[in-house]
Amino acid sequence: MSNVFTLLVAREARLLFRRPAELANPLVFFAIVIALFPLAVGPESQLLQTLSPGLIWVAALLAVLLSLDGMFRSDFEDGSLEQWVLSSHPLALLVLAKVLAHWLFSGLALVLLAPLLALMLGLPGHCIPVLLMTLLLGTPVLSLLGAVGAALTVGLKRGGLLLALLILPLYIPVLILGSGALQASLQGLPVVGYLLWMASLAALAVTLTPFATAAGLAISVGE
Amino acid sequence: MQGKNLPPRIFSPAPSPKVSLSLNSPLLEAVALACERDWRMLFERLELRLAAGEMLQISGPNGSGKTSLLRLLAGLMQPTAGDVLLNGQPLAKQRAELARNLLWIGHAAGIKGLLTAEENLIWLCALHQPASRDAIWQALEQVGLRGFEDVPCHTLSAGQQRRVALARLYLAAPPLWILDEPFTALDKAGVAQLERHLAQHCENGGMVVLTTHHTLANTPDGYRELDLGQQQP
Amino acid sequence: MNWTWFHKWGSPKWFYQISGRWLPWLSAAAVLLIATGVVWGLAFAPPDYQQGNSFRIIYIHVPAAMLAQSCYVLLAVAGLVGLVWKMKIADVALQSAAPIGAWMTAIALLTGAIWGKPTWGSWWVWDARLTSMLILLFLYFGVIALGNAISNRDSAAKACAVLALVGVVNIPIIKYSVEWWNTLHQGATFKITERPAMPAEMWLPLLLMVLGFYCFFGAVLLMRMRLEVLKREARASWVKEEVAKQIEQGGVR
Amino acid sequence: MSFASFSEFLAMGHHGLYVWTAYGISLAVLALNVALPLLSRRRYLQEEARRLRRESQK
Repeated sequence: MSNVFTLLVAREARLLFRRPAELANPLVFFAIVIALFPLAVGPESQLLQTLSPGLIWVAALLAVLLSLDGMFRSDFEDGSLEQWVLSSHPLALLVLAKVLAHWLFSGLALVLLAPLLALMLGLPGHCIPVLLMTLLLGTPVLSLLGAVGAALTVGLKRGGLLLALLILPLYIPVLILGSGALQASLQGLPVVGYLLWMASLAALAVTLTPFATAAGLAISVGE
Repeated sequence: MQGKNLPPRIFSPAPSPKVSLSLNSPLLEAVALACERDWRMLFERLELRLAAGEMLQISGPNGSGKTSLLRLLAGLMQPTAGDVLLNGQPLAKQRAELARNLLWIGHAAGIKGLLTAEENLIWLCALHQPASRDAIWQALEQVGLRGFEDVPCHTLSAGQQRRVALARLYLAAPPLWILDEPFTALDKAGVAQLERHLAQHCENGGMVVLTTHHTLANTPDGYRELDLGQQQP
Repeated sequence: MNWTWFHKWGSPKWFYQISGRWLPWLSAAAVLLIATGVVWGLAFAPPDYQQGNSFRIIYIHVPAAMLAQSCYVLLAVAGLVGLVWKMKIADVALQSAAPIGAWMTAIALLTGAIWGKPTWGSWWVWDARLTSMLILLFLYFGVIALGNAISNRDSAAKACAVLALVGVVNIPIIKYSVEWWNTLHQGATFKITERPAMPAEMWLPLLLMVLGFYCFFGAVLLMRMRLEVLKREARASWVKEEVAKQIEQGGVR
Repeated sequence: MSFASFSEFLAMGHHGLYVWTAYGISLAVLALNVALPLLSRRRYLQEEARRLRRESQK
């Protein structure tokens, strides 16, 4: 069983590396959105620093959302999902492997790119570890929750916008906790409470969402 | 008298001596099956039984519900009414049992264009029935893909890609095969070879349910045809 | 006896007959309770010593907000029943209840905003309760949009059920995180609902209104569900008879 | 009765506009919620009646 898990992660990795553009697109999107904000609100560094926690998190949220639309689409179109559903392995396990692979290669890149953009927005250096920690705990939740929406909309012609509608409200706790932690660290307040909450959200998402995603995939395949 | 009302059924099969066998212990059964798509009833009160050694060809015009019926039988879709039974038990309650018995190749066969033929098969085997690397190479050779094992599938022709999917039939395979249009894109030799292989699988006690538009030249004893076009209420 | 068959085809008819008997009583109770509550709340309840007469808006706001929240729970429960026991009537309930819940959320938001103008001095304040309500409205929109986007109605019902279940697990998390966010940012000090020790002549009309709104919800839900059952079971003979009878009685042409 | 006169009741102590719009909009929405299913039921029955007539003519 764990064999299938590792095989699937490896297979997804192979697929992503053979089409690297799909990996790069959300990252470029992330950078562009961050660059748009100073242009919109003005280059004043004090203002940007105050806004930066929120800006980074909103941009990260949108970038993850953008990468999610295609998560199951090619698997749906080429019939792979039918094979998953009919396999004797639990669908939730396959889903978890898929999301893990997706996060490892798109979410993690986002986490690594974020400090650079944060420094450009004027976030002081002592906040960078907190930024990394919150993104490390938060982006998996975004991927896992987004997978539920992606599974439910995979069979629809124009699922992308609908996916955003379904999933963005569910992202709100992560957004609040993530940017809240950053703001706290900006003001020199303790952040451990936030991080613990985010960790428990991540644990909850890892245990529950794969089942919802699996149910969603079975519904979309059975349509 | 009858000729006036009913069109003559040219391809209706002669009653086979093995019919009694199918009454004994059908592996797969459909009871009063109905399928509705987009407010249109495709078929209703459909009954069928499939036991060891039988091959069922489902025919009918486009949109008559051939693929839907296959998907119902494979448990991918839920029927509007009626039940699909596996060994006499409802399908929905025995996913693991179904996975052991069923090999499904849909219209889209689950082959990734970015992966090589070998990588594709290794994954599909890991997902369903484990197979060794040697066995996979042998199967690829049998479907005439020797030398194409490590070429990305999107560079192969449509017929060759279909052959990659069909190579699963040459590996240690479960008894029940459900194939949606397996002959699509195959050349003449490929069609003949696949027909022989399917017939042989049935002679060995396997079961095949398939849809295809062409008339099979090589059929096993337990061959039957189900015409969904004539099944309309 | 095959019980799946019983569930699939047996329940709708039973539901249709029973609900036909309940509907008049529920409607009458809703009209009576809401009318009494409105008159009592508007004319007889004493004004609030801090907010004056604008507090009378809570007689609409609070019942609508309560209903909006419990309606989402109902969606999730119906979804669970539909997914686990394959009860078709639960699918119908899920998809019929979602628009009503969205309307109730809209009422709660609107009345909250109108109440906010004289109390806070602006139409919209990012108060924890109102913000949660806004998010709840988005969640309702998601369920409705997903249900409309999927053409196969069985799949649509199942997909909505999964979404509602994910949503209902999320709602407490959203609620607490929004409350936390609100206390961190020192939002509005007035809360529309938190008030110490309301006298009986203030909360009795509120109780009537809450009950009235629930009856109203039940009646509208039954109306929607009965129509949906007629549409879905159009092939069944009892539905054909019922539709013919309704056409004759209503003089529909 | 917490108001001395009808005009005071309408004025709601300077908050009349807010109170009455809130109640007005809410009752309108409630009425809409009742009307929508009734209308769609009527439309459905009309469709069915037309279909039945079409079929009986055949």
